[in-house]
Amino acid sequence: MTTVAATTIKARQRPGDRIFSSATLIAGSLILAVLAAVAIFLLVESLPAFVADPAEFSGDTTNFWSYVGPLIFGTIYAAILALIMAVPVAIGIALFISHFAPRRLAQGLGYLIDLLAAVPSVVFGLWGIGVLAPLVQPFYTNLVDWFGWFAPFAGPVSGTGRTIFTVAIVLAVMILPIITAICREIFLQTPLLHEEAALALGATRWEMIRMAVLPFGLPGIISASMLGLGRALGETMAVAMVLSPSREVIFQLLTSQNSNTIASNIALNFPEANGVGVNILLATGLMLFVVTLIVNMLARAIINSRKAFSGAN
Amino acid sequence: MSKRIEVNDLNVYYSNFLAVEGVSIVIEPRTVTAFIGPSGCGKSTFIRTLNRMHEVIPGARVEGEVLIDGNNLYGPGVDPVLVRRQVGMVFQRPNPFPTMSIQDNVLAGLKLNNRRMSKTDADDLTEKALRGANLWNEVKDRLARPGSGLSGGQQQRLCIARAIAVEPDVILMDEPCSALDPISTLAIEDLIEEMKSEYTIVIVTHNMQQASRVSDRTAFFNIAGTGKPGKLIEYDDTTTIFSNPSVQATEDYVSGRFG
Amino acid sequence: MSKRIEVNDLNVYYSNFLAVEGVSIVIEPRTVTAFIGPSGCGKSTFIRTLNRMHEVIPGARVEGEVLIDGNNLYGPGVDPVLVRRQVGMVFQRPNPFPTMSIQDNVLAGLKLNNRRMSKTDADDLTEKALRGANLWNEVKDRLARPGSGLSGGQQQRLCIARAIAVEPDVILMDEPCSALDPISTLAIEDLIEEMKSEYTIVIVTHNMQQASRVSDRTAFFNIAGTGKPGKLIEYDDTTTIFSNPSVQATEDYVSGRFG
Amino acid sequence: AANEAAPADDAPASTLTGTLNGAGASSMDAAQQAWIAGFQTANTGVTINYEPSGSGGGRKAFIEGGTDFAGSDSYMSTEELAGEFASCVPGTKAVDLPVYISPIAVIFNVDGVDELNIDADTLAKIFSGAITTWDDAAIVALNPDATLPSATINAVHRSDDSGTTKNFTDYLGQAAETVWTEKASDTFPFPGEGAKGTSGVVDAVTNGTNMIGYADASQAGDLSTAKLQVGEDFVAYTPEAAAEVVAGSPLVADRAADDLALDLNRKTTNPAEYPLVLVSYAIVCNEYADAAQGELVKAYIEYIASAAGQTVAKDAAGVAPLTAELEANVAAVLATVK
Amino acid sequence: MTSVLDATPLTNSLTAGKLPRRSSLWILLASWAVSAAFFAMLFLSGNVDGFNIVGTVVFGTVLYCVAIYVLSRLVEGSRKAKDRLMTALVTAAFVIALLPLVSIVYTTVVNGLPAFLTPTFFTSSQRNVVGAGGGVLHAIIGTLMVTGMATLISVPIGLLASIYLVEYGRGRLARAITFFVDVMTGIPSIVAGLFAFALFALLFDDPGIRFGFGGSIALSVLMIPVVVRSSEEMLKLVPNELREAAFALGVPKWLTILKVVLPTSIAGIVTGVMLSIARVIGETAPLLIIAGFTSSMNYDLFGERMMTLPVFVYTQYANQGADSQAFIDRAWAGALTLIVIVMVLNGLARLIAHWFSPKLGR
Ligand SMILES: Nc1ncnc2c1ncn2[C@@H]1O[C@H](COP(=O)(O)OP(=O)(O)OP(=O)(O)O)[C@@H](O)[C@H]1O
Ligand SMILES: Nc1ncnc2c1ncn2[C@@H]1O[C@H](COP(=O)(O)OP(=O)(O)OP(=O)(O)O)[C@@H](O)[C@H]1O
Ligand SMILES: [Mg+2]
Ligand SMILES: [Mg+2]
Repeated sequence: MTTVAATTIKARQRPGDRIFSSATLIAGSLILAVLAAVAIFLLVESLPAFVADPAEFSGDTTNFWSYVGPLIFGTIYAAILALIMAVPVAIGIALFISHFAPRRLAQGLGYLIDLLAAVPSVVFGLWGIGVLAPLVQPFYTNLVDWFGWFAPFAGPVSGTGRTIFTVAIVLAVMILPIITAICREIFLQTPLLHEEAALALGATRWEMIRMAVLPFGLPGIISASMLGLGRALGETMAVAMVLSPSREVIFQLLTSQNSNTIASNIALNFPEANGVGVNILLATGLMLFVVTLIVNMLARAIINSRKAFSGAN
Repeated sequence: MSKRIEVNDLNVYYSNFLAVEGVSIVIEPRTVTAFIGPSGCGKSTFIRTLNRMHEVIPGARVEGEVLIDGNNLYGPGVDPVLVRRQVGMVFQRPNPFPTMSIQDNVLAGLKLNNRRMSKTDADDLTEKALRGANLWNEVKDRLARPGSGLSGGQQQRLCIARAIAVEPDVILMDEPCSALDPISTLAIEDLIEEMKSEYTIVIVTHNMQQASRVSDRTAFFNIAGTGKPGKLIEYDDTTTIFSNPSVQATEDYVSGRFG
Repeated sequence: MSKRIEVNDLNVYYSNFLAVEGVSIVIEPRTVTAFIGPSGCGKSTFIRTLNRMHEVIPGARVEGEVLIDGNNLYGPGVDPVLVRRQVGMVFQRPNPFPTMSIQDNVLAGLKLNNRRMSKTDADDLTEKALRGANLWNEVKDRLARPGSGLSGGQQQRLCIARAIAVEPDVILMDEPCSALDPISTLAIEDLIEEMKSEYTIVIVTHNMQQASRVSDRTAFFNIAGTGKPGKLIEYDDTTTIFSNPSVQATEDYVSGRFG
Repeated sequence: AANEAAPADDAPASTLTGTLNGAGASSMDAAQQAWIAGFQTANTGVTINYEPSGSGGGRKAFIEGGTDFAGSDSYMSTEELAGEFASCVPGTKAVDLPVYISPIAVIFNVDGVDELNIDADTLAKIFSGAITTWDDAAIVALNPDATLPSATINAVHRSDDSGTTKNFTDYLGQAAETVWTEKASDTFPFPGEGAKGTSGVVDAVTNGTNMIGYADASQAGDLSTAKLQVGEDFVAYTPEAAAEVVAGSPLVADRAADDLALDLNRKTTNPAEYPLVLVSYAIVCNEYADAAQGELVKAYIEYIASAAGQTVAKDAAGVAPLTAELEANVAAVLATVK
Repeated sequence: MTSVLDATPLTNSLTAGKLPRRSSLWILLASWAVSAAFFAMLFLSGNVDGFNIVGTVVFGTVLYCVAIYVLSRLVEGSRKAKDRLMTALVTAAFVIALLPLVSIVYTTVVNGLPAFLTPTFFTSSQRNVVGAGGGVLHAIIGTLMVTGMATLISVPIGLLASIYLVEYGRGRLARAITFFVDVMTGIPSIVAGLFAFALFALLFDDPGIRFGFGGSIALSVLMIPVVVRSSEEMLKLVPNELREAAFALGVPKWLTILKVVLPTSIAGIVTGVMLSIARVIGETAPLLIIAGFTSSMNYDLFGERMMTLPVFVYTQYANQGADSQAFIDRAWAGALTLIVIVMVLNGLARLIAHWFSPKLGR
């Protein structure tokens, strides 16, 4: 008996486990490898840009940093504006679906919002030019007339409405479904226990959400926002089609002079680029990479600083 | 502060399923009342109707009336939020808010009404509630730590502290000790004993010994079979229920002396 | 089928935190052994080392040896999966698989391991396990329904059925009745009584009465204070532990007669 | 697909087979698709793909050997000509062959204004931002009969680099050299409203108010177009006027004789000519490394430069055909392509 | 409480201050009416052309939020008022999101239907089509093949990686992957295209390389992070007790993951996969660079240029011929097709998720 038992608990190697865990490890490493490959590709292609001849840069810029500076600014500006608009609305929608709408309705409503995710970015571009920009232009005129003293709303107003603010609206609509979908799943997972605890203390529905749902979902909300931000930072075609770009750092939201975004600038200039011009464009891509890296580091830092208070366990 | 609860012919539904039928019961102020009965007989369902937590579940509803000091909880225009302020609740599984510190957990209910509390007021209230829940000594050095870092028994007492911090009139407890070890259980039973002088307390328990130890009056619920509604079978002084019940089913159940 | 368990000088760690220290114990085949002790003394931690479930937690590890019929579970080259097939476990909270029907839950141990089985074999095995867990009559008409539709007590018995369906030698139960009502508790205690003839059973309980009702031998664990490791204080026949313990701490604890 | 069914028996017999890949100016796409359709119909064994990836991109791909020919809104630069051509026999070069002429229209959308006369200086001032309102004295002087609003001018330029911009700025730089001091470039040198692609500019002008912009005339659609001052007259763009200025332009100096790059005469004062035009080129090898591909390219470009090909492009893309003289020149060069 | 002694049920102390039922609905209608009146006056006074519906709804909704807050605050107190305000805002958020959705779908349908309904649209390619007519079959096939291949590549990799992160990964490698996956979400699509192009141009030593599979690779770069992120979040939500239950039955880890963890979280994972498909199926820039452009059918993912719907839409819009309306019609119809495809996929995915997801009792 003893010897039999000894063999029965001693490991025969378990190939399934080995294969599976190595597969997951390989998949994980593959992602790192792809990313490293993209990074190396960008880095190698970028190097000539840093030492490029001043004449290679169009306009008044004479070196890479003065060229890329306004682009970085524009990219972040547009993405942040989009995020500021999209995140509260997305949280609102997710809450509406998870905690306010009648349950039967909620499913269908979720599907409706997912529909937005199905709209290709070209269509967002077409819609932005053809529908949104003409629609908001009169409002811009009013804003500039009334609030022109406030720097971001200073004139002269754009005649077409194709400003960075419109771009931010388009981006916000684009990233809305991603953030909404993830927030929704997370809000639905809030432990009933904690929701009931809040209600039993005499909290109204909103107070219950503030006490139990939002804090519990915070890390998830940040993750979702990061996904959305990533998309907003990297969106190419819609921005290229909608924005009326220029080459400076411009804070005004409603004029036809707007800082361009990196991705859109690449799309606009790549087809005609040659020689070092291509390297310069790819170097701006590298900068976007670095920006994303930094933004994500900040987000991680925020999540980690609240780890002890996270809903886990 | 404590209040009298009077329930008249209450039917409780989950959508179309009648879970509890025709309960009428009067609970006097400053007493401890225990609900006992087999699983699924509707104890939890019923106790949750006493502070309108029942309706949190989609499709759930009641018929009949629950009067607290003569005011019908289910009257037209009654605000469930106000009801729940006056009737606190402690759940079976301790559920401190994991995202809050111990102190914030205690003050969670208070902060709802009283946004601007001075630091000293807040500290005083925290201490009072935690002392009331017999937890002060164990946590006084780590009020800023997350509440989820405590042991199960401590967490449960934290929840009690949180419930009494808002100074309700009635406290409902749904199997508050079932997840706890005997020492924590004892602590909570002692607590109930003390709180009795100020609050009306209703407790659901599976533990006959516990019911006989802590309660003044006991209500026995039973159910005829799955799918049938639960009913209040007998309601009397605890000593009577355990020594000399008038219904055979009650005697069968309590004489099992399980738990 | 049952086996003898021998633990020699076992230390159990969570990362660097020593949770249980220096336990040596011998559990005879075909007996029921109860672990009692205050919350946090390491009962759950210790019982989980008996089928290597402990190491599922990141950073957890043990020192010392656990012999099952003389084979060291923690010896080199031992496959924890095989260990767990021989040493089954039932948890405090019933946890049937929500994606599976009742029958699939019972057969989970086999099906999840890709074991092929004829339909009749499967049906026979299901019936046998469910009868063994005293659940057959209640669910025989709805084997294809989801397991999560059952009551708590039924779910717990379903988990027991699932555990015995793989025919282990030892069954570990960590507070299997704490979420259950007295009737379900009784059903499970009866079950333990029956299973004893075939299996070696180890049960953690907070309930002194339960320990004295079902177990042959009882181990009392205690802890000196928070942050200190739990220790095995006394291990003896159940009657001795409850009537005439040799250590003062044991007497203090069991004479509390809580629970 | 239904339209790609096997050729009917009575289809014109052609011995050509294979796949031809080209890339280049996106503005040429419409014309290319029409030519491709015509050529593929006649030669059912051939598939031609034209990728509208931009003139620069197209030239680069061709030079690197990625495609068999390029379509470009501007002829090859001297540096490009100096280098190697991967598709061609080593040591041989490629040539620029005009394939059509596209007038560039100055489009506008101003309330109450249907017709607009403009001269190069004023146009330059508008696009450089020196003139900012529609009722500026300079514009009023040119349009005494129009009721011009006192609104801000919103001048739209291409936000992407493009041959259209290069030709537009080249025109301004030559015809209004005192005002427009920037050199011709793919990138528009001044601030203002930018829009991506011809359709972007057209959309911006259509959807905005008090707008003006420049776009390939074929895309002007329903928008009003301005007349340019040439000599003493105001000339609207017409295919004939566009062809006329091309006919009057010399070849670029210092190039191989068979390179038909044109040095457009922007400063013309002949009112029969419309000087704001763009000439699109096909760029092909003199001698292909892969002779079979060379044969295909030759056949295809021959078709393009034929009268039939020119008509197809005119109908499908709205561009102006080459003059008969240019057609003949192209044919002559093609005859030497291998 | 002063009313404690007041035991007459008539004056129920628990009803203190409450707006009558349905009052919020009436207030909403009233706000819209006021706002409509305002805009109607503006319209009649001739200052603006056209009656502004969007303005009416937006302004009316804002008015409602203010009105309900003020009224509730006066009658019901500040907490209740805040609750009502937030309810109004959350609902408004939903409506706000519907506005662009409705606008986009409406625009696409209205503009897209003419060409969408032509008989050849789904049976033809653009080969040899000049001016109006032709179809998008080549682009539909291309999109399905390129995106399908991208899905085949990304979903296993992404899912396995997320399994690694949740079930196996500890320590530095896992942290690095988590972190860099986030960074990867920020790669602009055009850079992904350039990367894929550079990669294959180098591998095959062909500076003009164009093929569908390259497009799949470019899309995978964009897709993988979305799959990993969403799957990771969903896997994390599977309770540990289910894993432990399976381990305790002597089920090896890999089978536990395959048969317990994945089925339990399948609904969320499918949602994530759908999101990731939707994320890339509409990409234009990278496909233009590496999958190329053609008017003809091509069923071979590994050879020659392959058309895709977004590229089709973009080029039809950007490079219009003389009959520009035909091009614009086709562009919108292509967009409509793309949206319909994603909708159908989404519906299918939801069905799949429904079949596999946990059956909760009752
Ligand atoms: N959310 C729900 N929806 C539908 N039916 C429910 C719900 N919760 C409970 N029930 C049903 O209502 C009846 C009473 O359940 P309840 O939880 O009140 O019993 P209990 O006496 O508290 O049991 P236990 O002792 O197990 O806690 C049971 O038949 C149960 O199945
Ligand atoms: N996952 C874990 N990581 C770190 N420490 C743990 C973990 N689980 C338990 N501990 C600690 O180990 C000690 C023993 O815990 P254990 O859960 O074994 O106690 P127990 O006797 O089962 O208590 P209870 O009766 O409350 O179930 C406690 O101090 C506890 O805080
Ligand atoms: Mg209950
Ligand atoms: Mg335990």
